[in-house]
This record gives sequence, structure tokens and C-alpha cells, in this order.
Amino acid sequence: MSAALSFVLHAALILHIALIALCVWRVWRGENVIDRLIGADLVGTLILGMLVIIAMIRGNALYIDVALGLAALGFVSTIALAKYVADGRMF
Amino acid sequence: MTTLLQAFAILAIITGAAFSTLGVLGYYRLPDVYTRLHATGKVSVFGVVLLVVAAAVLTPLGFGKGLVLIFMLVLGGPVASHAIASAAHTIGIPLARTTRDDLAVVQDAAPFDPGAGS
Amino acid sequence: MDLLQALAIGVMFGVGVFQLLRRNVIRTAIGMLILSNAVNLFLLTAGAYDGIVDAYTNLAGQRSDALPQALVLTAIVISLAGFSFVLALLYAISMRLGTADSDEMDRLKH
Amino acid sequence: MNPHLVLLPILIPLAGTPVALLLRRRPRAQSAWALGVMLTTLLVSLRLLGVIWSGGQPVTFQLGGWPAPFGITLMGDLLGVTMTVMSALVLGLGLVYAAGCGDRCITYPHFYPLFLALAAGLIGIFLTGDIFNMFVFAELLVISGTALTAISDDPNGTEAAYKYFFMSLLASIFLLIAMGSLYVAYGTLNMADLAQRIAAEPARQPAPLAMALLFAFFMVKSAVVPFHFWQPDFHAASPTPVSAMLSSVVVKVGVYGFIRMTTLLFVPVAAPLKTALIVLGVVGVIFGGFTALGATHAKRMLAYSTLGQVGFILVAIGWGTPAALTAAIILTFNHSLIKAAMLMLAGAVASRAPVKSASFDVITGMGKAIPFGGVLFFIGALALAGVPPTNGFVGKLTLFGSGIQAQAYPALLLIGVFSIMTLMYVIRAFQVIWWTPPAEGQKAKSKGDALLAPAILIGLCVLLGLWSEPLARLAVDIAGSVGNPALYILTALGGR
Amino acid sequence: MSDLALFIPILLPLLGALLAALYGLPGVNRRLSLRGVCWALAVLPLISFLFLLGRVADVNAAGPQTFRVAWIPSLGVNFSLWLDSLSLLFLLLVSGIGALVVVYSGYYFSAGSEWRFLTYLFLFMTAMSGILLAGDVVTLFLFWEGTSVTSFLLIAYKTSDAAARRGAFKSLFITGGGGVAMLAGLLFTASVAGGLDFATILASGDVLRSSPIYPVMLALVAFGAFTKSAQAPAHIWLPDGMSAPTPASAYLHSATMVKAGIYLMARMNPALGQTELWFWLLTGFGLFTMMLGAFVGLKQRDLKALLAYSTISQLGVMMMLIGDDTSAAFKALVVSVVAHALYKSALFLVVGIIDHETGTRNVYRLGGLRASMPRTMVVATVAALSMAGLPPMFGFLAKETLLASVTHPSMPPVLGSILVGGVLFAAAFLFAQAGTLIWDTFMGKPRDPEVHGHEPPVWMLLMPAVPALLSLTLGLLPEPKALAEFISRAAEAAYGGQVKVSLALWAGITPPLVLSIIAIAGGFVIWLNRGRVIAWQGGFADRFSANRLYDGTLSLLDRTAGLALRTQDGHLRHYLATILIGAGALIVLLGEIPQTASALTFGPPAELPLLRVFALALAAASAAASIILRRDFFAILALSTSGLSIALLMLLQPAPDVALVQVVVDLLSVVVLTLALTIIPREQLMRATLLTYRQSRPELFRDIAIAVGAGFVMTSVSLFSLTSRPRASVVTPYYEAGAKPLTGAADIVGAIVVDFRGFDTLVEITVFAMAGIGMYTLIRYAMHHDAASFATTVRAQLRKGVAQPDAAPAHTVFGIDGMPTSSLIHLLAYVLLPVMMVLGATQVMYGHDQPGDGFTAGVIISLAIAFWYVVFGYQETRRKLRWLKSSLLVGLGLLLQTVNASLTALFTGSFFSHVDYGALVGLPLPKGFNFSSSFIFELAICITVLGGATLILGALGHPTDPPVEG
Amino acid sequence: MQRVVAGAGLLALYLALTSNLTLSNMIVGAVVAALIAALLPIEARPFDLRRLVVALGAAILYVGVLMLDVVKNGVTMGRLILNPRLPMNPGIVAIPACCQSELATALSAHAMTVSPGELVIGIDAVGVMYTHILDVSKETEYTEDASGRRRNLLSRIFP
Ligand code: NA
Ligand code: NA
Repeated sequence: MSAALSFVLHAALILHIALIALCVWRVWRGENVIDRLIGADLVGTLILGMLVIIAMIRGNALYIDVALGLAALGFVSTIALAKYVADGRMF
Repeated sequence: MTTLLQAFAILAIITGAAFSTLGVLGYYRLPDVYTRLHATGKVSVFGVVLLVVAAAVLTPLGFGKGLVLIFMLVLGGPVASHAIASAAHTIGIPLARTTRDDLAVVQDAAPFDPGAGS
Repeated sequence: MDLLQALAIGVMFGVGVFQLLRRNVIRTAIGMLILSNAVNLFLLTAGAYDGIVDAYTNLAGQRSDALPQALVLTAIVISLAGFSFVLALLYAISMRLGTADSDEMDRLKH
Repeated sequence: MNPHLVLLPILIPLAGTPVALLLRRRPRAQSAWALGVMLTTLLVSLRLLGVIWSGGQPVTFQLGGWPAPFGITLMGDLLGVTMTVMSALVLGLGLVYAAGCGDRCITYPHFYPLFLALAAGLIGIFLTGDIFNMFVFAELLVISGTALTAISDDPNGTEAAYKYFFMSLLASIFLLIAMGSLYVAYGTLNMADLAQRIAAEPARQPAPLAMALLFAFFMVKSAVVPFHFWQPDFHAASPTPVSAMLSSVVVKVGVYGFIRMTTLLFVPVAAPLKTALIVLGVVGVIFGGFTALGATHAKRMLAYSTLGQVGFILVAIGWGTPAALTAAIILTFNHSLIKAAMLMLAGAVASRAPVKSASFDVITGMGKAIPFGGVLFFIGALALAGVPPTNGFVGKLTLFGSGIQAQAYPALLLIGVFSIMTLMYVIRAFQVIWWTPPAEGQKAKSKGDALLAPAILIGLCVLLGLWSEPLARLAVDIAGSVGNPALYILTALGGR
Repeated sequence: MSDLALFIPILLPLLGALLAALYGLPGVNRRLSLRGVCWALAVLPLISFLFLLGRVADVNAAGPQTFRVAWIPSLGVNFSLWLDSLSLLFLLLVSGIGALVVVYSGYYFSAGSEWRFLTYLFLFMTAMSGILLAGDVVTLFLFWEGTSVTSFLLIAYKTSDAAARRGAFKSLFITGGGGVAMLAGLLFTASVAGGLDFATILASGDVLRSSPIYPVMLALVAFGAFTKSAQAPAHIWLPDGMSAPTPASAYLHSATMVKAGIYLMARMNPALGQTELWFWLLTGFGLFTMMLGAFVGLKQRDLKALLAYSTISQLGVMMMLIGDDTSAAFKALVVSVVAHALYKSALFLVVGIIDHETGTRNVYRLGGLRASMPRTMVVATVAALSMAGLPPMFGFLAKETLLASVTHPSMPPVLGSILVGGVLFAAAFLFAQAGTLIWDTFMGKPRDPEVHGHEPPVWMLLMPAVPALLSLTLGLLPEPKALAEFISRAAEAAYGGQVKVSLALWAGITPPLVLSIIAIAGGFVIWLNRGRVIAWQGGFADRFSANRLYDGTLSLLDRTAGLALRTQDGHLRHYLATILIGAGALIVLLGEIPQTASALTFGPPAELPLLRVFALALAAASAAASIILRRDFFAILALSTSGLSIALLMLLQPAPDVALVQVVVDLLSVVVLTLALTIIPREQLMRATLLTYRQSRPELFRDIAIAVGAGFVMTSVSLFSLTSRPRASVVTPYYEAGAKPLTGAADIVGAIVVDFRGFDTLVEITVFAMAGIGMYTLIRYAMHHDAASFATTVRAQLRKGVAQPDAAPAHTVFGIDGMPTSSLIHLLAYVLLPVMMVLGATQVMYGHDQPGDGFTAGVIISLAIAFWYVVFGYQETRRKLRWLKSSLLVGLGLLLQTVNASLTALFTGSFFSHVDYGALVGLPLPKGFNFSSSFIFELAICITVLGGATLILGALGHPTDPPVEG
Repeated sequence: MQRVVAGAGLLALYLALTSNLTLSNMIVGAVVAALIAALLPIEARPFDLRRLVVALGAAILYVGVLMLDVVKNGVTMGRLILNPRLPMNPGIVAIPACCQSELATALSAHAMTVSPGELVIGIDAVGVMYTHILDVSKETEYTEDASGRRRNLLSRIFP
């Protein structure tokens, strides 16, 4: 792996850490439930991105499998939670 | 070829990261949940998708799965945004700086706030 | 790093225990999950050696101990099973006793 | 001999579970199946017992053919197999009771699968030679036991199950931490391998922590005071055929564990464990006696009584001499039979009460409807109190004898004095249920649970009192075998 | 050594019990009359009596006869019998009086089937004979307890009578407790003597007396004997035991059982006696008991109670005599035993007749019965004279020998005079009692016009007449040589030395005779002034009654029990806190918290340190946030964040398999937890939250302290294991080396989970399945029967105004609200399920080479189905996915996994081994996919988990659906 | 027939996930796809091969157009985020239905949501999409230009 690529990857990783931290803070101090939900969804997506970055840093495709699981189920849970928030129920 | 691919990957990573940043910035700076959803949707669709593209290029065996992942992201991200927005509207989260709400006309939203106490 | 990791495990365990001792049963359930998470992390640290490569035979390099990982997999499943069951119990109790407060679930005593 | 014989007592109920589940629309077939499964399990474990007893050697089975200590080792030694036989016997009779029991929960399509899973979990604990595998079986036991209690006709079953579950959760966490710590210290999970390594280097960190937590785990499992809080609620609220199992055989998990800890795993450092067992046992005898005396509910009384009865066993394990271990085994086995019978009888009376409950207020005088049950209960009461010629006496005799031999006078004095309380509370209960006239307008129902299972159990109690030689012989041999951990280790590790 | 015939006195009554029980069968009962049965059954003890009589000569000539059979050889326990003169004497009384009592019972019970009584009585006879025949400690205890139990049953014979139940309980409590003490004492004795049998014990007197634990064993044995033989203050059970039917009282509570303690102490005298302690203990208690019984008995108005107290007094006499180490005392003992048995059984039976004929035993209501019951009066008077110690009755002789023993020259003067005084006191009062018994009953005028007496049947009266006349004839007959010899042998067996017995009434003017006259005179004075004496006794005795001690003990026990029960306060949190604190104590006492030398170093820098720190901080912080966040929903979000951070940490471990499972489980947990929020009524949750944040300071501090302690332990042990790395693992190198060649797996973790430790997984999946079906059964079956829950739910639905999906009007906007969701979400749902199924399929197939396995596959597919529940609704989804029969799936999956594991045994000979079927057949499968046992196992897991997870989701999502199996 | 099409899609998915295009994997994949397809609730409808081809072509075109919209609007969004003080007039407007089919409506809504600046909040029974847009003054532009083009394509796929 080239130095440039490595640098970019690590930088992206740190950036993602910062972004997640920001989102978490916003979830913590959110103005309403929807805002927090958005934040949580965003955290999930950013972690997904982070998984992909780690996969690249480690040169290992295995993490994509984890990412796949997280991606699919992340949306499911977001929507389920949105349904709960709107409706007080899920099914 | 490798260098070219790496260059492409770097570009994709930078762009993806930039979009993710943009999304989070939007989440922080836009005035209401609806407009924020416009921004946060970008993170999944542009940010992560581009990162996945880079990963698909860089890591062995990752291409097929990368494709599936992109498919999932592009399909699921907007739907999630839609669901959240719909929920927001249902529970009566107000729109900021707005002049028009066609949905409010047809829908008599029953207010429900799950955070109200529990 | 070791100290931080140990501290994090300790904090999570402590938080789990504290939540377990709350009156609100939802908190108790949450505490249960946090406790399991902390214990699972501990089990991972119990691995005999730490590596930088996943425990796959086709990857070269220092692998981390695979056995605790396998144990954690089992432990996670079991805690999920128990957790779900607890929720069902909570629902049943809530319907029968009309409370979600642990201290008010005291039909059975003496 | 085919080593699979060690596997079968676990496998048969484990495989019987899904079949019972598939038979969920055919209640009669399901019940017969479950009974058949437990009967087969009993026969198989008796055969296993015969093999290892006559052979004088434990039998091991390496699952999947993976050599020890890499795979999971099943160990059929005299102790484990005897516990298995005891469990299979009592569980089988539990099913017999269930078959003649009028509880609604028995008719739920998942009752029998859960019951069989409980059996598999229990027997697995006794036969596994791997500490993590033991955890998994313990969880199977917890979840099926919890489920069976939660679905009880008694609406308090859910509360009891809830409380039990959380206390078990702590126990499981103790076990997991202990197990992780043992792996940290010795790098293995096989009990024989661990025993060998602990013997070589007992002070390796963090093994002492593991020892303490493992001890705590077994304390919760056996409801040792003060880790007992789940037990009275849980045993009283669960359906009778289940509660008869819980308070008799299921609490023996901890007893088994304590024996294993002091005679196999932590032999070089067992002295403080034994002291703790004696202290806890005495406390249990006293506390169990008092709580049982004060209980206002027959099943709760019997559950509290278990605290005391297990206390006797703990004291014996704590003394740790061959004679004391013999006493512990005899007490363990006999208590299982007696307590199961007593709980069944309490349940049978409750089933006759106008409101189904085993509260003394409700069942006062309800025994009049089942005089035969009264005879059984009375004999059971005597057995519980250790009055000859019941099996309970043999336990008490060996316990006292071993205490005198061990010159453990203070503990002996205390357990002797408080053993009288057993007689007090059971006899009180007997008088209230069978002799006291019922309250105005209270009339027993004409139909109730069948008494076949408790009758068999009480019959066994008397039989084992009159003809206790086989059990005593077995107990002596078990005490001898656990006194020789080297053979266990050698066998488990495949003779290496 | 094996004189089987010794069993006869035990087996005959046992047979009697059996026959009596058979008499309880309705068919038999209807055909046979009680009297006939009693006569027939009385033959059994009679045979026994004759048999024993036949043995007298042998025993006198050849010494003890024994029998022994190994009972529990492994424990060295035998069943042994021992017949010597002492036991023979008692046995003759037991069988002889037994026969009388059985016949008497046939007349006593007026009507109805008293088979229970007869059974108990014969069981008692068995046990009593057993005590007397027992040749070792264990055999003795076996029968000893038997008498306690049968006595209990007889005292509470009238079960509906609360007083009878109380009395029975009291007797069992006291004698049972004594029994335990006795067992312990005898076991001590046996352990010191080196054998359980009496032969050994009796021969080891010197060893025993010099043992340091001699006082303990003596005290314990004596305690047992005292309780049984009603020595004060343990005597209190005996008067209350009078609620037993009179035949039982006559038999058990005067003639036989209460003498068991006397027998025991006499038996043990050679072994434990002849010491200072022995003397003081027995004589002290005996003297006190003698005086107390005599004194308190006088004021009894119930004839049976009066007799009970006089019995107590006599038992005291006997105990006192055993304590005295002279041959005279033992002579007196044996004579007293015989005399008392004869006159007391007669008196009891007479009282039974009076009660039977007049309907009362109350002295205040009786009187003047001489007219209507003259023959009864004769019998009663004869027996009472013996009791009063008047010549020419045998009782007179007993008193003479007693006085002779206390005036024995070897007695120290001060002590001697105390004893003499006591004996005189007791004798006088006993005389007065006897007077009351006869005079107030038969003489004078009838006190109660409603009480009418008539003579009983002749045969009934004959039963007391026999012993009464015996006590007369034994006194009158000129020195029966054989009897004297026999009695002296019995005394010798107890004394351990020569005892000379003369049964002559007249021995000249001796000090005992003078004292006897004094006693009789005093007794006469007391009897004349009995009104005043009784008034003076008044509450005196009550105030010092041991009953207060007994009641106090019981109530103390009950109060302590109440206190002990208070610990079970119903608060789970207290229980958990106790367990945690207890575990902490165990760690401190038994264990040790590992210390790390390098605790303050940060260790080597890891890969991606910043990310690790971040993930650790996030995991811990969001866990902590779950405490602070007041709204459950937000706490759940925090929990989920913590879980995902942990997944990240696991990924960095690196442990991708675990991370994937952690992700899916975390998300599933969040979903089910939120589901729980939807089904638990909001008011309840709000209230609980309110209370949670209103906890008192001390409580909070306690919880925090526990949490901190727990956290500290975890930190220490984690730090230790982290800093002590790398260590040696015994097992992992094998897995690393073996995964590929042995199981065909690249994923070592997968190989462990599915192959090397596959059995764990098999059971774990069963756990998951059981959780699923358990919840399902709880919610859909058990709860369904709760009317309350049904009503609550209906109310909840009404409150929420849930719209039915079909009723949606055209202008309804389909979003996420309400039942129907928008077509956009439908689109995702339609796509997601097949995608997840394919993903799951690849995980099942290729899990051996990549993260993911049957479990994640199952959870992923279930979550996709759960999404359908969210999107289309539960019922609609069930309609769409008809194959989704969760219980069936669970059953099939579990079955498949065991069948698969068993099948491998056919190929390799070992259950649950790895078999690659594809390779066996030569299937050209794609690289990385093995059609092996592992694959089938993963498939089974996937099916089971799918079933289990959908059960969980269905149960929690739709708790109020009817229990129709999906 | 629809089931076969679905199966083909599943096979493609399987092949993508396994990243193995050997014959044996295709066969195995076909088996897996067939099994899964058998489990899906697919309603049988009359099948027209010609329409399938047209629809596939249109779909590819549709994805291209969509991508273009995504990028174009993405830039607009970015500008707006970086400078939220730019004139903004957000609101929810009702955008009329494009086609009959539920799937087409869904795809249309998806396309709208995926392209920045538009967020479908609700869809009613007749397919009207209540969409949150950043500038309600440009309502016609949305309805006619951007989404109009896509709707055109959609109606080809779903006549
Ligand atoms: Na003497
Ligand atoms: Na895997």
C-alpha cells in the first residue's frame, strides 16, 4: 500500500472518528426525538464507513461482510424505531 | 494499473469523506429535521458508497460484495430518511422557515411523542 | 492502552451492575445487556495472545487467540436469548401486576 | 464398551426435545414421548452406572473425536453418573406426575419440549468435563426452568421467574468471569486439564478469583444462603411437576459443583473452600429451618426446607472426609427423592383446594380428600426429618457419624440442634393439611392430581431406608473415586 | 449369633399392624366385628408373651441371646438383637399388657371401625419391642423413633381436636428432639467404644468414662432418655398426651413407652454409669421429677391427668434409682418397674371404663359410683392401693425397696436425708392421689345428676383386673423363687454386679418400714385436707410450669422465623445487591483480586490507537449515558451505541466473526427492547422512571458502592489478563493448526464454534430455541388466559385508537404512521427479504471461510421478516409467508442438528465429528463450499434461529394474539 | 414466470456475494436462488418478454438519469450546507402520481428522495407524493423537469 493511500486512509479514519463524535454529541444533546434518531442513524452509517476504511487499512475484505450486515439491519432498525416514534408501536 | 487504481481509490476516499463531512455539517447547521435529513442522506449515499467503491477497488474479493453493499445503501438510505421524515411529520415536528405544507392539509396528525416521559 | 481497555471494561461492568439495581425494569434489562457486553469484552481480553490478523488460516501474521472469540459468540447468543425472555417476562408482569417498577413486584415474599 | 454411552443421557432428552416440539398438536403422543424419553434416559444412565461401577473406571467420550483437551470431553465418573441417574429418575417421575396433573400449563404445546430441555441441561452439567460446556448447559437449565415457571398456572410464576432469571444472570456472569480467569491462568477449559494444572501451580493469577466466583456461581445454583432468594419464590410458583424437579434435583447442581471444586479442581487450595462450606452449611441449616418454620405456604415451606437440607450436604462436603462425602452423596440422593415427593404431594393437595394454591390458609384440611396422600406425606415428612426406617435416616446417620469421626463438634452441635426444626415444620404442615378441619364453607374438589408419582417416590424412600446397602455402597465408592482425582484426570485426558 | 426366633416379638406385632390395616379395607371391615378382631389380634402379643416366658430360663442360664444381620455393610451398620434379663423383663410387660390392651380396645371403642387405632397400636408394639430387643445403637434408634411416631399418631387420634393435635405435636417435638440428641450421644459413645453394638459398648465402660467427651455423650444420651421418660422439665408432653384414647394411654403412657428412657439408662449404666456426673444428673432430675409429679398430680381434676402426673412421679423415682450406684437401688428399680406397670395400666384401663360408662373423667362430676359400678370399684381399689404403697400390694414392696435404697448405708448423710425427705414427700402425695382417685370417684354422693354409671362388660373389666390382681398376688404370694431370681437377674444386667432380690413383704421393723408409715400417715393428712392443699397449690405450679418454657420456646422460634422470613422482602434489587456483596466477600475471603505490577503503564501502543481509544470511550460513555438519560427510549439508543462501539472494538481485536454477531445481536436487541416499550403500558414505565430517579441517598450510595466495587474487580482482572499477554494457550495452537486440514475451515473461530466445540453451539442454539418457545408459550398461552391482561390490552388499544388497516380511507397518507406504510417502504421490504435470504444462504454455506454463520444468517433473515412485520403488519406478513411456522422451524432445526451430529457417528464412529459428504461422494462443489456435516449444522442453526427469533419477535410484537400456532 | 425472474435476480445476487463465477458455483447458486424464490410471495401475472426487455432498457437509462440528478443536486445541497444563510424556502408540496403501479410509485418516490433537495414524506393511496423540497418556489421545476423526466422513463417500465 502506498504511503499516500495509507495517509489518506488514516486521515479519513480520524475524520470519521471526529464526525461520529460530533454526531454522538448531538444525539446526546438533541433537540427532539427525531433529531436524535437522525443522529443515531447517522452514527450507524458513519460506523459503516469506518468499517470500510478499516477494511482498506487492513487490506482485508472480511470486514465488508460485517458492513453488509450492519447496512441491511441498520436501515431496518432505523425504520422500525421511526415507526415506534411515530406510532408508539412497531408491528 | 495499480497506481491508477490507487489514485482512483484515493480520490474516491477523499470525495466520500468530504460528503460525509458535509452530511454531518448539514446535520449540525440546517434549521430543522427535514432539511437536516436532506443532508444526512448524503452521508450514506455519497460518503459510504464512495468508500465502498474504493474498497472494492483495493481489496481482493470485495467487488461483488461491494456492489451489493452499494445497492443496499442506495436503496435503504433514502427509505430510512423517508421514514424518519414521515415520523417527524406525524408527531408534529414543525418545519422551519416554511410557507407551505400540503401534507398538513390532508393529514390530521395525531400527536404522539414517545419521548414524552418514558 | 491496556489500562484504558481495562478501565472501559470496568466502567461498563459497573454501569451494568448499577443499572441492574434500578427500579425501572427497562433499565434493569438495559443493565443486563451492558453487563453481558462488558463480560464479553473481558472474555476477549482473556485470549492468550493478541494479534493484528484475523483468526483465519489463510491470513499470515500474528493472529489473536481464537478460542475466546468462539466463546464470546456463544455467550452473545445466550445473552440474547435470555434478554428476549426477560422482556417477555416484563410484559407479563406488567400485565399481571400493573407495574414496571422492580420494587413493586413483590407479591412473592416471606 | 462404546463410549457413546456417556453421551446418550444427554443426547436422548436433547434429541427428544425437537421431536416433542413436532408432536405439539398431539398432546397424548407428546406426553407419552416425553415419558418414553426420560425412561430411556434412566435406563441408559443406569446401564452407564453399571458399566463404570463394575469397571471401577470412569468412562470418557471425546465429542467429535477431537482429542482432549481440545474438544469437549464428556466424563462419566461415578459422581456424575450417579447424579445423572438420580436426575433421570426424578425427572421421569416428574413426567409421570405431569401426566396425571390437571394444570392448564401442562396442556400447552411447549410444556414437554421445555421439560426435556431442562432434563438435558441438568444431565449435561453432571456429565460434561468442560467448564464452558457446563456454562452452556447451565444456561439451558436456567432458560427452560424459567420458562416452565413463567407459564405456571400460578400468576406469580412470572414474577418468580423474573427474579430467578436475574439472580441466575449474576451467577452466569460469575461463571463466565471465572472461566475467563481460568483460561487466563491456565490456557485451557477442560476440567481435568485444569485440575492437573492447578495442582501443579495453584496460585497462578487470577485463579483465586476464579475459584471465588465459581464458588459464588454454585452458591446461586444450589440456593445457598444468602444467595438463595430466588429459590422459595421460584419453587413455590412453578407448576408442581416442575417445582418438584427444581427443589429436588436442580439445586443439586451446586452440590455437584462443590464436590468437584473441592475434590478435583482446587484440591491443593480447598481448605478455605471447605471452611466456607461448613459455615454456609450451618447457616443454611439454621436459616432454612427458621424460614421453613415460618412459611405460610406449603410449597414455600418445602423450598425453604431445601435451604436447610442442602446445608447439611454442604457441611458434609466441607468436612470432606470419605465418610462425610459418603454422607453427602446419600443425603443428596435421598433429599432429591423426598423433596420431589413432598412437593408433588403439596401440589396434589393444592389441586384439590377450591382456589388452586398451596397456601396453608387455603389448603387447611384439604388433605381429607386424599387420605392416601396423607400417608405418603407423613412418611415423606419422617424421611425429611431423618426418622427411620426411611432413607432420610440413613443420610442423617452417616452425616452424624462422619461429623463425629471428623471431630467437628461445633458444627455437629448446631446442625444437630437445628435438625429438629425439620420435624417441627413438616409435622405442622401435615397437621394443618390433613388433620385440621377446613374453614367454614371450604370444600375440597373431588378431582385432583394423581398420586402415582409421589407414591413411587415415597415407596423408594422407604425401600432405600430399609435396603440402603446399594446406595450406601455406591456412595462409599463415589467418595473413594472423588478422593482419587488422578484417575479422573488420566481418563479424561485420554490416558495421556 | 443368629437366633432368628428373636424376631418373633417384633414380627408378631408387625403382623398385627398389617392385619389391622387390612381390617381397614371396607369389605373386610363390614364383615368382621371390632371385638372379634381384637380378640383375634390379641393372640399375637400373647404368643409373644409366651415365647418370651419360654426364654426366661435360657436367658437366666446362658446369658444374653443375640442375633445380628448385616444391614448396611458398607457403612458398618448391622441390624442386631439382644435379649437379656433386663430386656426380657420389659418385653414381658410390653407383650403381656399389650394383649390386655388389645382386647380392652375391642370393648372401649363403642362403634365404628377403629382399624387405624389398632394399626397404630400394633406398630407401637413393634417399635417398643424393637427398642427392648435392639442389640446396637442404630437398631435401638430405629425403634426408638418408631415409638415417638406412633405415640404422635395415637395422641392425635382424634385429629379434629385441636388440643389433641397440639399435644401430639408437643410430644413429638420433645421426644423427637431427645431422639436426635440420643442418637448423637450413642454415636459418640459408639465411636469411642469402637463399635455400634451393645456388647462392645457395655464392655467399654472404662474407656468411655475416661474419654474427654464423656460428659457430652452422657448429657446427650440422658437428654434423650429424659425426654422420652418425661423427666421434668421435659415431662410436659405427657399430660397433654392424655388426649390419646385411653387404651393407648394405659399402654404407651404408663406401662411401656415412657419406660423406654428408663430402660435406656439402665441399659447404659454399665457403660456410662458409676460416675459422679451420672449420679448427680440422674438423681437430681429423678428426684425433682418425682416430687413434681406427685405434687402437681394432686390438683388434677381429670382422672387421666392425675394418673399422668403420678406416672411422671414414678418415672422420676426410677431415674433417681438408676443414678444411685448400689445394688439396692437397682433392686428397687426393677421392682418399681414391675409394680408401676401393673397398677398403672390397671388404673388407666379403669379410668377408661369410667369414662366409657359415664361419659366423663372429671372428678368434680363423678362420685358415688360404688352403687352402680361395684365391680369396677373393686378392681380400681386394688390397683390404687398398690399405687398408694399400702401392704399387701406389690406397690408397697416397691416403696419399701425404694426407701431401702435411699437409706442405704453407703449414702452420704446429708444427701441421704434430702433423698429420704423427697421420697417421703412424693409417697405422701401419691397416697393422697390414690385416695382422691378412689374416694372422689366411687364414694360420697353423685356430684352431677347427669352422670350415670353402669358396669362394663365383664371381659372389659377383666383386662384391668388381671394386672390389678397380679399386683395383689405378687405381694401376697410367698416369695416366688423363680420370679425373684428373674428380677434379680434383670437388675444385675443393669447394675453390672450382684443384686439380691427378696420379694417378701415383711422384713421386720426396718427403717424403710418406719418411713413408710410416716409417708402413709402424711399422705392421709394431705388427703384429708386436700381441698386446702389444692387451694394452696393454686397457681403456684402454673407459674413455674415448664409449659411456659415450651410455649416460650415455640413462640421464640416462631418469632425468629418471622424475622428470618423478613429477609425475603420481595425486592429483587435487595436480593441482587446481597448476592453481589456476597460475591465480593467471597472474593476477599476465598479469592484474591489480581494485582498488576505495570498497572500504571499504558502498555504497548496498539494498531489504530486513536480509534481504539475512541471506541473504548464511546462504549463506556454511552453505557454510562444510559443511566443519566431519563427517557427509556433514549437510554435504549445509548445502549445500542455502546453495543456498536463494542462491535468496533471486536473488529479491532481483530475478531470479525464476533463483531458481526455483535452487530446483529445489538440491533435485534434494540428492536426487541423497543418492542417491549410498546407493549408495556406507558403510565407504568413513567411511574417506574419517576421512582427510579427518586431513590433515597443511602440507597443510591449503596448501589454506587456495589457498582464501583464490581467495576474495580473487573478492571483489575482485565488489566491483569491484558498485561500478562502473551501467554500460552494449551488449546488454541491445535485449533489454528487443525482448522483447515481437519474441518476444511479457513475461519478458525468458525471451526471452533461448529466443529471443535460444536457441542457448545448445539446446546446454545437449543437455549435460544427454548427462549423463543418459552416466551411464546408465556405470552400467547399463559397470558392469554389472564382475563386481566386481556382487559388491559383492550383498554390500551381503545386509548390509542388504533385504526384497522382495512379501514384506511383513500385520503390517508401512507407514511410510517398508522397501520399502513408507504409504498417506498414496501419497496425496501420486498427487496430486503430476498437479499437477506441470499446473504444468509451464503453465510451458511461459506461461513467456514468468512465472518457470519448460521446464527447471523438466522438473525438477519428474522430481522428482515421483522421488517415485514413493521411494514405490512404481523398478520399480513403471516399471510404472505405461509411457510413461516416458527415452532415447526424450531423443531425441524433442532432435530436436524441432532440428526446431523448423530449421522456423523456412522461415518467416523464418533458423534458430532466432521464429515465432508461432498468430498466423500466426489461432488464438484464450488471452492469454499463444503457439503459437510458443518454445513448441515449451520443450516440447522439457521433454521432454528429463524424460528426462534420470529417467535420472539411475534410474541413481543403481538402479545395479545390468540394462541394459534404460526 | 415472475418467480423465475426473481430467481434470476437472486442468482445474480448470490454470484455477487460469493464473487465466484465458476459453473459449479452457478449451479449451486441456481439451487439456492430457486429455493429462496420458492419461498417468496410472488403473485403470478401474465408475462410478456418484449415488455421485460423494454423495461430493462428503460431501467438502465433510469439509473443513469438518476445518477445525474443525484450528482447535480448534491452539489446544490453542498452549497446550501456550507452556507445555510443562502435563501431557502423549504416546504412540503404534493407531487401528483406518475403511474398506477405501486412499484412505480415507490421507485419514483425513491428516486426523488435519493436526489438531494427532495424528500418524500408521505404517499397517499392514489400515489400523490408529499415531498419536502428546499425551495417551494421552484415547485414546477421539480415536478416538470427533474422528476418529470424520470417519470417518463418509469411509465415505460410500468405501463
Ligand atoms: Na445405680
Ligand atoms: Na464464520
